[in-house]
Order: sequence, then C-alpha cells, then structure tokens
Amino acid sequence: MSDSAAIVDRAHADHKAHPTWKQYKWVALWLTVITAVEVWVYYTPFRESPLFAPTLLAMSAAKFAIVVMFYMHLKYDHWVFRRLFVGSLVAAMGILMALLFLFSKLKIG
Amino acid sequence: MNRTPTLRLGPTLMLVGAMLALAACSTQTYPNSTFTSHTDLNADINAVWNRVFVLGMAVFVIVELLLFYVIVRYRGKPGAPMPKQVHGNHTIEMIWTASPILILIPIIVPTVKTTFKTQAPAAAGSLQVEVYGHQWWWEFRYPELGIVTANELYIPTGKTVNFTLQTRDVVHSFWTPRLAGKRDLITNKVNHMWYTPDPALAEDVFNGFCAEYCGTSHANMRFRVYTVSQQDFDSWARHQKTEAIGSPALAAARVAADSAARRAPARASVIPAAAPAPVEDAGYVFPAGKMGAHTVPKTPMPASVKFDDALLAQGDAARGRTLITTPANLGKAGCLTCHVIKGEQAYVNDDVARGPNLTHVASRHTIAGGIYPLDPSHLAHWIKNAQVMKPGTSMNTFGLGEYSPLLKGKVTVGLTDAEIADVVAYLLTLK
Amino acid sequence: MASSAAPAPAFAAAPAATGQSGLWSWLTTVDHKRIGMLYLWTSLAFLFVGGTEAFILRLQLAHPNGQVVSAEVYNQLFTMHGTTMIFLVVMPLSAAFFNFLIPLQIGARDVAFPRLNAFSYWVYLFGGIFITLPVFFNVAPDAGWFGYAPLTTNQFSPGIHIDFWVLGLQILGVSSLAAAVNFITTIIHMRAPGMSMARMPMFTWMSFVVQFMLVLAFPAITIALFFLQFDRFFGTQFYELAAGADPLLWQHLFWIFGHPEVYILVLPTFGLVSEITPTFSEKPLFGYNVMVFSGILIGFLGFGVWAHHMFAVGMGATADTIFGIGTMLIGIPTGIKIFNWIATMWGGNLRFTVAMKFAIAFVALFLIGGVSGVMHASPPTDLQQTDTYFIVAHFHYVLFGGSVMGIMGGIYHYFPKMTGRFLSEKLGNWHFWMFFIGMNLTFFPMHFSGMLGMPRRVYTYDAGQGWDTFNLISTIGVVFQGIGLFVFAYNFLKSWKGEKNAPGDPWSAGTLEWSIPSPPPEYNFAQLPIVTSRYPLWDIKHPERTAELRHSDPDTAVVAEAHGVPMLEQTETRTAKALGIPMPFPTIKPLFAALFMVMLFASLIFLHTASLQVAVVSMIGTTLLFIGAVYSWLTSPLE
Amino acid sequence: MATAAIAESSAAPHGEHTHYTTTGLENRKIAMWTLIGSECMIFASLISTYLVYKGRSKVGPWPHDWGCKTSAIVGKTAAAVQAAGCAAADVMKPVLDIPITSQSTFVLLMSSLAMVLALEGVENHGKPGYDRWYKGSRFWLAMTALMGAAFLGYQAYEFTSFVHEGLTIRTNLFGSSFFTLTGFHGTHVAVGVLWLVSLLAIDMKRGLKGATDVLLVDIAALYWHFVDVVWIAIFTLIYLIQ
Repeated sequence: MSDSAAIVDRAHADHKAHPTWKQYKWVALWLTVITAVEVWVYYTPFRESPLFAPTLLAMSAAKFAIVVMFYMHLKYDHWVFRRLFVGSLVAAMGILMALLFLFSKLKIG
Repeated sequence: MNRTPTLRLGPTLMLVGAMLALAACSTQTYPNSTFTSHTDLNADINAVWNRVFVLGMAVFVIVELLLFYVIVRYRGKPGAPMPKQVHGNHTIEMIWTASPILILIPIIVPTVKTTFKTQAPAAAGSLQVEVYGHQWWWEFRYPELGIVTANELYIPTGKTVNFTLQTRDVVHSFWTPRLAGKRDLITNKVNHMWYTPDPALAEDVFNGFCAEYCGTSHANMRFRVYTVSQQDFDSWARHQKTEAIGSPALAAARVAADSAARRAPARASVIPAAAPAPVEDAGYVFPAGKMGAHTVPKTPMPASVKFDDALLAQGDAARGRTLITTPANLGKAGCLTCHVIKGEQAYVNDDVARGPNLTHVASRHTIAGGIYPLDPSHLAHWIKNAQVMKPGTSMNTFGLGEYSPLLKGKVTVGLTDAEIADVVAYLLTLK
Repeated sequence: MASSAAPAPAFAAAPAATGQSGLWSWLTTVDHKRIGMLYLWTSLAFLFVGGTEAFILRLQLAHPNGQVVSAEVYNQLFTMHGTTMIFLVVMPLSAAFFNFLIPLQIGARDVAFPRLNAFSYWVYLFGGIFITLPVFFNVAPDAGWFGYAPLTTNQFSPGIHIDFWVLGLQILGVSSLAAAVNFITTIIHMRAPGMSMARMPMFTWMSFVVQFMLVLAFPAITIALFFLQFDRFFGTQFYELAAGADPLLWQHLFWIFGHPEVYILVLPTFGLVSEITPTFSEKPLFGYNVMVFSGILIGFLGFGVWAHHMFAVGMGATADTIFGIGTMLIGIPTGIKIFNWIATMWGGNLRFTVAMKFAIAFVALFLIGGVSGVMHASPPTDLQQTDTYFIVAHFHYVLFGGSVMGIMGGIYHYFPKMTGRFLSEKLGNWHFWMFFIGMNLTFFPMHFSGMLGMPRRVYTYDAGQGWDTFNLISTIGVVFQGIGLFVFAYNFLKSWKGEKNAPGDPWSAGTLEWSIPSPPPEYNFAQLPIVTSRYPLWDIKHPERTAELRHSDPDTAVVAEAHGVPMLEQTETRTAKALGIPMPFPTIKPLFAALFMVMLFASLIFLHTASLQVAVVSMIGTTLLFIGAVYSWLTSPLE
Repeated sequence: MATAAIAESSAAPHGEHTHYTTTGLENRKIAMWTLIGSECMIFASLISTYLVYKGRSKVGPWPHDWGCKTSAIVGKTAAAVQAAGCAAADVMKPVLDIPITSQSTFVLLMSSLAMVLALEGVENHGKPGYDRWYKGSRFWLAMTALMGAAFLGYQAYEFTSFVHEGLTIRTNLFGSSFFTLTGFHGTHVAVGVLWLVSLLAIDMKRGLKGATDVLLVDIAALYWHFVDVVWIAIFTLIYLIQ
C-alpha cells in the first residue's frame, strides 16, 4: 500500500549524524584511560579511603554512559529508544539501591 | 440488550446484616478475635485500626451509595435523547485527586507513630522469652530462668515480655490473635516483639497459631499462652527449672513410687529427697478446669491408629523408663535421640533436639503442636503412630507392625501396645 | 487432561473468523485474533481446573476438622489454585484481549511479530499443561504460590513437587516476556495514521503500562527462580539454611515481581471497564487524560511498594513506614479511576447489558478490595491481618471482584466482535447474579474469619474457634459461583455455534475495532483508517459527540495529505489475497519451538527422577531440536 | 527471547516499507531495546544478590581477604591470618585476581570498539575508502568475535583457578552468587559470540550491505555493547570495590 513517506522522512530527520571513526577511537581511548585509572587506584593507599568506592562508582558510571551514548548511539538515536532504556535503567538502579538499603548494606544519612 | 433491570439490594443487605452480627460478637463466640486490648501492643494496633476502619468505611459507604445513586438515577430509558457528551471537568478531577490525601493523612500519622513505638527496643528488665519455630511445634525458652519448654507459654501479667524470635528450619510466624499481631520467624535472622499483658488477665488462656505457611502440617502448629499472676508464674518457673527426676538413682526410686500410685489426681508427685535442688511441690500449673472450650483441642484421632485404652491401666512407669533409657533399646524406643529429659541420659541437647523438651511434659495440657489434649489415650496413640496422627511430622511411628508413611512400610522394630502403655505411664510422671 | 483437550473440538467445529478452519489452521495460525481466541479458550479451560481446585478447598474447610482431602493434597491444591488462577487464568485472559484488541484498537493489521506471538501462546499452553499435570499424580507443587525459601529447597521439599513449580513458572515467564516485548513494539510502532498516544483507547493504554510492568517485573522472579533452580539441581547455596542464606532475599525478589504482578492482573481490566462504561452510558470516558496518567502512576508506584507484603518479617520501622506510606499513596490514582468511572456514568443513559453489569459490579467490588487494601497498608494493623483470611478476602475482592468480573464483562462486550455472534443476555444475567452473589457470599465472610483469628493456608481448623459459620457460608458461596460458571460455559459454547447476527458496531461504541465487520477479516482493515480523535467511529457516525475534542494536529494533517482518505466504517469482507494485502504465512514452527523449549526445561526433572546421563542426553537432544526449530523459523519468509 | 525477536528479522527481504509504521523505526530495534531494558533488571537482581550476600559466607575462600581452610579466620594479609592462629598450610589467598580481570575487561572494552567499526563497515559498504580490509565489516566482525572469545578464555581460566583454590559454585554464598552472576554474563558473551560468528558467516557468503543488513548488525551491536556495559558495572562493583 502506498505509504506515508512524509512520516517516515520526519522520523529519519530525528536521527542526528552518527559519530565518526575518529570519535569512536577517542571514546575507546577514554575507556582505556578510565579503566587504567580504576585499576591503578586499586593499588594505591587511596583504596582504604572512604572516598574510594564513590570515586570508582563515578568512573564506572562514566564508562557506562560513554558506551551507551556513543557506541550504542543513544545520544543520536530516536527518543523512543532513549526512554525505553533510561526508564528501565532507573527502575533497575532503584531496585538495587532499595535492596541494599533493606539488607542494611546502605545506610540512609 | 436494552432491557434495564434494576440492580437488587439483596446482597448488600446481607452484608450489612453480617456486619451487625459481628458488632454483637463477644469473646465467648469469637475466642480468637483480634479486636481486643489485652496487651499494650494490641491496644495500639487497635487504635490505628479504629481510625483506618472508620475512614475506610466512610469511603466505602459514600462511594457505593454514589454508585448506587448513579445506577438508579441514570438508568436508561428507551428513546431517551443522547446524554450531554462530557469529556471531563478539571475542577472536579482536581478535587478528587486531592481529597484522598485528606483521608490518608489521619491514617498516616498514627501509623508512623505506632510503627516506631511498637518496634522500639523493649524496656529494660523485661522478661526475656526466646521463641524457636520448628516444623511443626514451638519451643519456648526463658534464658534468665533456665527453662526450656514447648507449645505452652506462661507469661506473667503486668510485666513486659520481650520475645526473641528465631527458627530452626523454615519461616514461621508467631501469632496470638487476642494478644498481639504477628512477627515472622525468619531463617538465619533474629526478630523481636514485646508487649505487656493487662494485669486483669490473670489465669487466662489464649490460642496461638503459626501464621506463615511452613509445610505439610502448618495447620497443626498451634500453641497456648497462659497469662498468670507473677506469683503463680514464679511458682511455675521454680518447678520447671528443676530436673523432673533428679539424680538417676533417685529417679528410679521416684518412678517406682509413682508407678504404685499411678494416675492419682494431681498432687505433690515429686518425692522430697536430697536432690541437687530439693523441690517442695510440683509448682503452679494452669488449672485444667480453667481451660476454655476453645483451647481444648478437639482434633479427631485418625481411625487407622488403634489402641486399646484398657491396656493403659497396666502401664508401668518403671518399665517404661527402663525401656527408653536402656541404650540397647534406642532402635525401637529412641525417644532420647530427639527429646531431652533433663536428668536422664542425654543423646542430644536442646539446640539440636528435633522434638520438644519433655522434662515436664506431664505439666502441659496439649501434645503434638497443640492439636491433641494431653491424656493417656492420646499420648498412646501419638507414640504408636505419630506419622498418621500428624501429617509430615518428623516423629517416627513406634508401634510395632504399624504402617509408617515416613518409612513407606511397616515398622519391624518397635513397641508393642503394652510397652507403649508403659512409656505413657512413665511420661505422665514427668510433672 | 481437560484443559488441553477441551478447546480442540470447538476449533474444528467453529467456522473460523478469518475464513479458514480445521485443526491445522489453528495450530499454524499467526493471526493475532485467532491467537487471542486460543488464549481465551485455554484460559477458560484452566479456569475450570482452578475453580475445581477451589471447590475442593472449600469443601474441606466447610466444617472444622474436615476430612475431605489429606494435608498433602490440600497443600498441593491451594498452591495450584493460586498458581493456576494467576498465571494460567487471569494473565492469559488478559493476554486474550491484548491479542485480539490491541491491533484492532490502534488500527493495525497484526502485531509487530506475528510468529513470536504464536510462540508466546504455545509456550503458555505447554507450560500450563506442564505445571498442571502433576496435580493428577499427587506430585503437584505444595509450597504456596509465593513459595517462600527455604521451604522450597531440597532440604525441606525433597521430591519433584517444587521442581514443577520452579520450571513451570520459568516457562510461563518466557511466554509473558515474549508477548510483552511484542506488544510494546506494536503499540509504539504500529498505530494507524493519526492515532497519537493521546488518542489511544483506554484499554490499549492500560495494556501498554502492563507490558512495561511485565518486562521489568518478570526479571526479578526469573532470577529468584534461577537461584532456586540452581539450589535444587546443582547444589548452590542461595537459600540453604546451613550456608547462612537469607530467605528475605527470596521474599524481596519475589515481591519485586509479585506486587507489580497484582497490577499486571488488574490494569487490563481497568482498561476493559473503561471501554464498557462509556459505551453503555452513551457518554465518552470522563477525564481521559487523568485516567491515562493515573494508570501510569499506578504502574510506577506499583514498583515501589513490594515490601508491604513483608511487614511481619522485621524489616525495621523505617522501611515499614516508607513502604506503608507508598502503598497508601497508590490509593490516590486508584480512587481517581473509580471516581472517573462513576462520573462517566453520571448523567448518562445507562443500558444494563450483562457487560455493563459486570463493569458496574467491578467498580463496586474492586472498591471493597481497595478499602481493605488501605487497611493493611498500615504496618501496625497489617500485623493482625497479614497471612489471615482477611488478606484472602482482600485479594479475592481485587482479583475476583476486580479482574475476573471485569474480564467477564469484557467477554460479553467483545464476544460479538470476536465471533460475529451474541452471548445470550438471559443466560448472561444468570451468570452475572450467580457470580455476584456467590463471590460476595464466599469472600465477604472471610473478612470476619480473618479478623477473628483464622490463619490462611490451613488445611484444617479446630471446632469452637468462632469460625465455623463464616467458613460454611464461604463454602455455600462457591456453589453459587460454580453454577454461574457452568451457566457461562453453556452460554459460551451455545453462542459459539449460534446465529451469526452481530453487526460491526452492535453497541454504538466509538473506537476503531467497531468500525470493521464482526468478526473482522484476517487483515482487519482493508484500508488503514485515519484517526481524527479519540473516538474515530463517532467522528463519522455522531460528529456531535466528539465536537468538544481537538481534531486537528500536525499528524492528522500530514497523514490526510499523504492518503487523501478519511476514516470510514468498513464493510469489506473479501480475502487478503483478493485485495492484495500481504499477510504473514501460517506456520507450525513457533509451535515446535515452544514445544522443544518446554521439553528442554522439563528435562531438568530427570536429574531428580532418573540419572544425570538421562538428563544430559535429554537436554542436549531438546536443545538441538529447539535450535533446529528456531533456525528453520528464522530462515523461512514471514509473508 | 533474543533469538525469537531476531527470528522475525531474518525473514528479511520482504521490504518493511510496505507496512505502515507510526515512528518509521524498526520493529526489531524497538524490541531489542525493550529486551535490553528487561536485561537491566535481570542484572540488577543478580548484582544485588551478590552484594547482599557479600561478607555473609560462613566459610572461605573470600573475594578480597585471606582466609583459613580449617577455621573462620579472616584477615587482610597472609601474616594476619597466620598470626590469628591459622597454620601456614591452611592459609587461603583472596581469590579475585585483579591483574587478569583487568586484562579481560580491557579486551571486552576494545571489542566494543571493533563492534562499532564493524557496523560502520556495513553502513558504508562499497563507499570509497571502505574497500580496504581493515575498514571492512568482515575484519571487524571477526575481531569482535575473537575478542569476545578471548574474554571467555580469560573467564574459563579464572573459573578453573578458583576451583583449584577451593571455590566452587557450591562452596559458600560468595561462590554461588559470584559464579552465577559472572556465569550469567559469560553466557551472554557466548551467545553474542555465536551471533557475531553467524553474521560473519552471512558476510562471507553474500556480503552484508543495505538497510536490512545494517539493521541486522545494529541489533547485534546493541546487544554486544550492552553486555559490555554490564561488565563495566560488574568489574567495578565486584572486583574493585571491597
């Protein structure tokens, strides 16, 4: 059947340009550097610091976000995908935090 | 399809009638009612309940009436013009979005207060009681008093009791409807609950239940709570602490004496002697005459377990004791491999015992997780084939030639009926 | 077995809605309407299984110290009653409507993945048979529908009872998850021109929310079951008492699934009732936006309140309070919905068809469940209510008074659309009143027996506890329900073969599914409709009814320009082939893939009944078969 | 489910555009993202379990601490354990091997780079500059699969050495939750490798090109990257943070 080219075109217009080769390589470099820092920190006295875990979590979250945004194109792709993923991720993190709190692995305040 | 029968009132009236019936209820008719204030905890719970109930009923009545009004008022008439097409009304929608909050706040405030109040640590100086759940019976310990007992709990009125709740196997829930809400016994976890029984409760008895499904005989995991005066409690506790029998030598003498005066009515059954801790009398026991009808078990005995009660008259306690304490007999009468009788040879301690501590079993009113009364006949049936008397129980079938569901076959090494009568006679001396 | 055998003859006998007939056409169908019908038949068959289980339970409890069944049998029956009603009856009844209605309501020709859809159904059917069969051999699961660890471990549940439960739920989870992914894609992606989110019918909206709940809630139980499966078959320690395991882990993971599950069961019914009440009030749904929003809010809050099932486990006052308040807040969106349904009827011209009666009864009864729900949202009062018959009363008001009554309304409402035939209103009235009286007789007294101290899940209780009368009334109520069920079955079977006299729009409704013939042709819409408002059919037939709504928006304009045709009431009944509409080929492959997958799961049981070798050989064999079936499915053309 | 969703896909060249769609997106891509959302919950449940059970095992070996085979002694160093009364022969070392796992983490991260380059190769098939072997999809698909296989090799090595040190899935709560979590992830990697190999096979046979094939690789890529980000979380939460 004759299809609504207009709508399809509009949808495609929502796609921004994909990242390029160059960007992909920069992303890979960043991932490597962050991982290296993570492992390095593990072998320093900083490991005993109360800030160790938060720092590592922040680095891990950064890597997570970079891969999702650039390699999975979420930054560039249709909003439907963004919503599907971010919504689920928020729910999953919420459940994880709640469980840690309920089992006293995480204290409020 | 355009018929317009009116909705009938019948069911609604019926429900109202049922509610009125409940309003007229008494503890006599409803002996496990949760609507009581016998303890501070239940009084607190009921204060919240009353608030929730009144508001809930208000919502219920108003909305159902509204619905009913709409049904009657706007029932269709053939040929009626098309109703006004209303798609919504922001003001009205805002009102009924906001109004539930007004109903919830008066519920939330007492809820939060009571939740924190009732879960605060118990006051110092409370009576400590440890509750252990087992499939399917209850173990009660008084660590400060050195008492281990089962299925029947004594607590003094007017004194705060602090329960420490644990389980030896699966999840159970400790519930005495008339005294308090429930608290689960969670594997590898220690829970707490405390309350203070009203002083007016002296010499009363309450039914308790396991409220968390825990396997085959979940329904058969019951218990009794006796609320007694402090004085009676002390008397009871003093006796429960003792070995029922004293030293083995003394015990033999005592059992012999007991056998002679078998099944005499309750009396000073312990022979005064130079036991490590001399005992003057049997101590206080909740009087059988005061057991309300609802607390005396009426579970019918399975027809397949047959025992001639006449044999019980010939039971000999001394023989019974010899039977179960002779190591060579452990195969056919291995009571002590699962039960502790303080003063007798121990094969297990209370921490690993699979059955209740029997030191003062004869001072109890029920057996088998509170589903049968403690009397010679029930005891004999129970020993003969507990597997049939209580589905799934870990207590073996001991009657020779009986079919044991556990073994999936007949018992070939077991007790004859006469021997069972002897064991019963012995157990009944354990006041 | 009744459940699987019952539908077959009827399939063969009934002239199929899409012009094909014969058993083979049903086994190979990928048509969403026929799959919906398969779901309907199968879940109604399971309803009889679950109902029979309930009847035996009530016979046992009619009198104190009942002797009808043994403790072991009773425990199997109550476990299977819950499991059956939740996973094999109410969820698939909803799925029947998802399948049948969603594409019709959004103006699509099929779901996004027609063959995956068939796969979901067959997995459900085989999984349902797998978990139900043991009932007949006295080896059914017996640890309750939420199987609290460590009762379910090998230590406390030796034998294969629990194996069936663990594996059966995993299988059914696969079915639900596959279906949910399918419907999410369908709803996001396959709406007709002009069918914006803000114009979707309420049933589709509520279904949309439900699919997300399925996708996010099922993983928790999948993992919890996975641990149990490993414990039972491979000796891991997740729930082992001796290893220091914390059984609250199971409870939390289970209820992270279990509470959203309650809304998964009831939200589709909210949708159905929101379709029925406007139609028979001759008014549009009151407060559409708020209804959508409150549905989403219920779904969202539904994920944050699971621990209210666990107030007695000793989580501490802070957690109790948080979950208690959260639970009460769910009352707000639920209350909004109830008020909006009443407002929809307000000022209307109510036609009391059987469907409408069920819908009204739904509102009245669900309210009772809602009010008692708030009563145990408060942790202190819940300590007296949890695990008693009060809770049993509560959730039956929600799930029977709510879900089942609403779904029954849906069946009466949509039967003409599904089959082209009407269900008898006369028999329907009998059905309705038997259900209404019966369910109140059964479940209302349970409020009392619970508050008067009766714990749930007991196979027996002693005389003189003050519960005798209430229990007897409850049992009598079941007799009424049973009569109602048989009247319904008779009505259903008779009407299935009755006179084909239903027009496309028998009730003067406003949504798309009524704009096509009854039953719809295989391609649904000969011409894709262009949607101009929430009630496209009224736009055509009664423009005055939708005058208030916004009709123009960029979407409509663009689409109208591209297509140049308005939405029409369609009467086309020629075949897809004649019209040149590409339709997916029928295929047996999803059925085989489902069968082999279920057999793969079932092979694990050999670990407990046969030997390791047998299990491994069987698993490898079924895995190869499964891969073969999927490969063959993958490489065959869709249409 | 992943398989079933793709199932619809390989029916391939029947031209999606004969069907009307609301968004102009691809069914299979929406399904994949939905599935990834579901997987988030799966791994959240698994990781929660690991963290909840952390430190609750009754016997060793432990993830980060030294232990003793004959008693419940735990210590930060071997010396501490011995000082607490454990015979030297019974000392158990911490099982987690950070250097090895850092390497496997790096390999998996780089496989994601290879994956995007493979997708880029398919998208630009036949365009100038993309005809060279090191810019084509075959090379990068092969690299991705190879790195995935290498990761699995590392994991096999890790599991074997744990078993040698006395930690199996049945030993303690740590063993159960660790092996299940990482094993579950490893299974995802294995499925991914098989998927990539089958794409590679198609590529070798007829060449991956055109919109349909881009989609095919795109979906596989989404899955692969997701498996990668899950490992990013696991590496930090399980291996690095104590």
